[in-house]
Amino acid sequence: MSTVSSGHTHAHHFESSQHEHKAGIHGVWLFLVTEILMFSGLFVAYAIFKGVYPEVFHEGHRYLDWRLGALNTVILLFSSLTMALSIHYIRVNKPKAAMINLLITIACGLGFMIVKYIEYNAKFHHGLYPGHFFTAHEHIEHKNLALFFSLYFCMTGLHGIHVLTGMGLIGWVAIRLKKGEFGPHHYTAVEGVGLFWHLVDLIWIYLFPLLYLVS
Amino acid sequence: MAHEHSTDYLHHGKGLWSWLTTLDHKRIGLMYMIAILTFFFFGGIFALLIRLELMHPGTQFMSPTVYNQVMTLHGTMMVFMVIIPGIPAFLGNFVLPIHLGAKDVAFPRLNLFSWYIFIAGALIAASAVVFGGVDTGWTFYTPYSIQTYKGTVFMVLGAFVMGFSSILTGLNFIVTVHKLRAPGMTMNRVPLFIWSIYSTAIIQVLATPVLAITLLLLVMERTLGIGFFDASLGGDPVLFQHFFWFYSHPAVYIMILPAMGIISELVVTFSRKVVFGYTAIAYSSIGIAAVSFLVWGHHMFVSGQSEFAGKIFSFITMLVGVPTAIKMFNWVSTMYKGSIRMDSPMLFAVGFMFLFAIGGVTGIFLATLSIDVHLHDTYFVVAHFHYVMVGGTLMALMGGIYYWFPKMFGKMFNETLARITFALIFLGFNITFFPQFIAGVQGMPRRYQDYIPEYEWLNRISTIGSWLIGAGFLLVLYVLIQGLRKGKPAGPNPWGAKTLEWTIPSPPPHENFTTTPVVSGGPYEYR
Amino acid sequence: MKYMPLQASTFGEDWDLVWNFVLWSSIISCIILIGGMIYFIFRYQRKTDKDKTAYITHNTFAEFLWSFIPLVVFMGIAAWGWEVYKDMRTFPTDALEVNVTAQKWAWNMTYSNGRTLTGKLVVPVGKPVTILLTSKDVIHSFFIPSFRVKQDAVPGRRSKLWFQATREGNYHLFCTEYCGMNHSGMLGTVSVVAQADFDAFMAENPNAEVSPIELGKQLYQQQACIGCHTTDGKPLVGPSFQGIFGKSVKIKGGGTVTADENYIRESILNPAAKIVEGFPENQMPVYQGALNEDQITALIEFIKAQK
Amino acid sequence: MAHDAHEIKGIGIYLKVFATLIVLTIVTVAVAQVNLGRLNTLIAMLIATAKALVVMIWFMHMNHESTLNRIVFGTAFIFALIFYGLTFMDVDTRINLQNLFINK
Repeated sequence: MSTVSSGHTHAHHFESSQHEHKAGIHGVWLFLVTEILMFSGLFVAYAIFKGVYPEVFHEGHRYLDWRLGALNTVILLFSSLTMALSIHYIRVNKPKAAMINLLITIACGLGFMIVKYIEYNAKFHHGLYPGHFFTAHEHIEHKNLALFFSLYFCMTGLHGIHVLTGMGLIGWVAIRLKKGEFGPHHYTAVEGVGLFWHLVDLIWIYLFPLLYLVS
Repeated sequence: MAHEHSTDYLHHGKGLWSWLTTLDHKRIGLMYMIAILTFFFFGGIFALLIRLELMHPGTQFMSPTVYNQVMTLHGTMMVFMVIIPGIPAFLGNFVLPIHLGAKDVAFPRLNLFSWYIFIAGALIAASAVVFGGVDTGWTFYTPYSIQTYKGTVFMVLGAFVMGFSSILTGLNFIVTVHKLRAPGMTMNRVPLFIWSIYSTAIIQVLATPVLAITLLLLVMERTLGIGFFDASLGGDPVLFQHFFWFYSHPAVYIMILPAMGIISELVVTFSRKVVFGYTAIAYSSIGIAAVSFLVWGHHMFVSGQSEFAGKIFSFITMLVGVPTAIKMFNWVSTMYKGSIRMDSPMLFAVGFMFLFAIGGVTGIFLATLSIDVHLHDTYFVVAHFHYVMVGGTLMALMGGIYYWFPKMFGKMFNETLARITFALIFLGFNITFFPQFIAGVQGMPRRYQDYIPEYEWLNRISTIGSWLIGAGFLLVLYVLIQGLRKGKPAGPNPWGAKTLEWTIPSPPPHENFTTTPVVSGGPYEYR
Repeated sequence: MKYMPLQASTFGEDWDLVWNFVLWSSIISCIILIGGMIYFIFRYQRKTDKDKTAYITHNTFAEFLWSFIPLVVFMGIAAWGWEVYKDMRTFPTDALEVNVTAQKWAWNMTYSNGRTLTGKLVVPVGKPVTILLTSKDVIHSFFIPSFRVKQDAVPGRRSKLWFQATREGNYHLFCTEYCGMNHSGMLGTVSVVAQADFDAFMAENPNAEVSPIELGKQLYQQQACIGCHTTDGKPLVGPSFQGIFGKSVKIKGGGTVTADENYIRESILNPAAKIVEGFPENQMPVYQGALNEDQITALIEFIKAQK
Repeated sequence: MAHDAHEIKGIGIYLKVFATLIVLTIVTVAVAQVNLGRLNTLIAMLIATAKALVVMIWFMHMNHESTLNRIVFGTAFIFALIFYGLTFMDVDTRINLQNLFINK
């Protein structure tokens, strides 16, 4: 078995580590494609139901606090910046600066999840649960409001799972960085995780106006 | 490391553990083979049971409750566990890197991981039987799937997990085709099997994620009652059908495209002639893959979809017929002025073309709006997709297994018996499924445990045919095992084929090629 | 050979024309393809292992022909299919309207005068009929082979189809969308009768005095109770009605209950409340709002009478 | 053995990109406070797309990425649009939508 690629050697079926890097990043892009199509299902459901029940969506968005949404947008955008910076620092061989930026990224992810937690809590407090746990039937104007919150929880929930996954992956590359496994010419994993993190940001960029702003 | 190059992949590492942890694409391919043949065995048993129950009207030995579960298990197993992974994950894994002149797929660990995901998904799906059963049919239409047995959740989760195996295999193959071709192996020199697997992989990567989210939403629908597909909560059951068929129609091409690739290889090798219209066959694969995403609505002509949508979908569906026709005509043209030998793989290839022609033209019936109104969800549809899936994909899979068997194991099977298996399967298939076209035209709906007496004679013929198919596949098993145990040494190139896998010993060495091959011409240069 | 079901609606003729065109063009193309293939197999059989073969890589003109000709034929078929389909979907304004509600596992027809029927549709010959479809529980599909019509009945949605019968007689009505256990038993009859007979049918007074037990029996059949509950003691999907009244039964999740009027009423209105041990859940539709008080009473009387 | 076809520049570009994104976020929030009817959705989506493009080009280095990867990533959006487009085509053309949804 000569396929184990530790340190800076490349697996036996590649010509060079550059070849391996290109194949790896290509694989990550393809993976991002699958992520986008997976989320597309939710976006299509959103668009179709918004077409059928515009008034429900109008009522639903009033229950969401756009300030918290905007705060989360800024947090995620900032984490995207630090993620990009950490790759930059690895490439100019400044592992310490890269490490700090990775840790800030994780912290931002954590901050995002805390804000999400506060938001979810407020919804639950009003009985605005997803699906048949929805209990706020007395106060609402439109009977299918539960549908909006099902969409809200599915979309932000799946996105939240991706944020958590991203945090885990960043933690993993941070540990490998500490072990000195990355250098200016060997940073495929960090770049791949970075692409994933930017995609998570990208999806939020659409979720924010769709859920919090559009009326 | 010199000693490693001298052993073939079967003897490179010993014991079960060396197989379970292998990163060798050839071994992973064989592991898929074992899993898939096992599932195929069970799926086949279910099929025979279904036919036996339907031999006469009324209940024979399966109550409606049991019948519906057996019918569902047959469908889900055959679709998600046999036909979708069948050719790409098994033969694709074995052949694709060698065809490209590569030592392995791009991500060997991911490849092994995909196999484990596949097995895990299959086990979760199978556990549905224990946890309350599942009787939705393989389509999981809402709202029935929301209301029926609890086992549905496990089956849906199993299909969800197996979907990831499919996605990752497709991703792996795309990167391999893009990045690991041998020097000189340009895209217009790769064998046609690669083109078909490549097109399949594109569909797997683009469509399967939508299946994932659809099934996830279905699970949420059952556990949380999110209401997207439940009319009583304001949702739309027809929307589920859009979601489901956005994946499942392209999935039909995940099933048939790899089969077409195998047929291209077989026809060329056994006609000993350069392929006719390489470019047309190659690009028609990509064409089918692309158009397959635009036609899903033809499953929904009577579902409450709008007339306008039905019209658009009907016209686009007809477009799929064109690249398919191109392939058929080009294969027949390849045989023109060839030097044809009807060895068992070629018999299956010819059988494929015969059955796929019928399967294909009946697809045109179903794509025609007004005709489909009558034929939708009748036995005509059942016969049509069995002609394509069994008559197409399984015939090609059998041809592929016989064709690459000497390469996989270095041994030859009993040719006479192999030809008999073809005769049994081909005859049995036609006897089983042709009457179903007539039953369908006469209006017999599908998924019926019982039927009115008018249809009895057709069903009786059909059931008798199914026994022939069953006998044929049992004989296949015998031929393969006998070949493994007592087969004569095959030599590196028993069929006189031209593609790269036949330039290396049988069975191939662990690293495929001791020196990376350099390619200087097309794949089928018979001059 | 008589392989097609009788054509008994105005769509039959046009439909069969398209069908025959597609059928014969399919047969011809299959003969060309398969025939050519079989001819080549024999004509170009391998003679020696050193046979030389022609080196023909492609022929642009031939390939253009066999892509372009199928394309034209396919588009023509699609256009023709659409023309016939358009007639099927263009609804006449003077049609007789019948509301059809599907449920597990029965077809309920309601006429404009309130007349209801289960499993049987009576329509006049030579007059357009529009069927307005919906479903109580899951998706079903309304299919009359002899009329060449089919449409899904979707819960929470209304869909429709129309036809004009051309021959008197009885025709099959199938459910073609898988709907669970008794899917294959969800059959019906379409009875096409002369206008005069139809008028007489409509004039019959369905609300004539009948005894509660008799009414209960009718409901037992119309509301599809009969699909799951026998009266001969054999359990099916649900318990048999024979001798059930007054009996003490074990229920799921522990405990027993006496099958008295109240229990039966509850089980009709909200079947999930107390399921008898050994029977599946979620099989019976909820009848809350579907039956009035008289009807429930009649059903209870009917069950009482099954000793 | 440098993987990177592009030379490494300073971090200035990243900071500029971040500033742009923040400005666009403020704009989209501000526009949402004004009721413009159907235009609101359109503008919000346009701004979101602009932000997405900025992230893709500079954070995800699309500007230095190979053509192949650009095609691959673009394909995802094309097929997501097909998914939406054809589903919407059906729902939008169902006659009297109001009547179809009984629960509305």
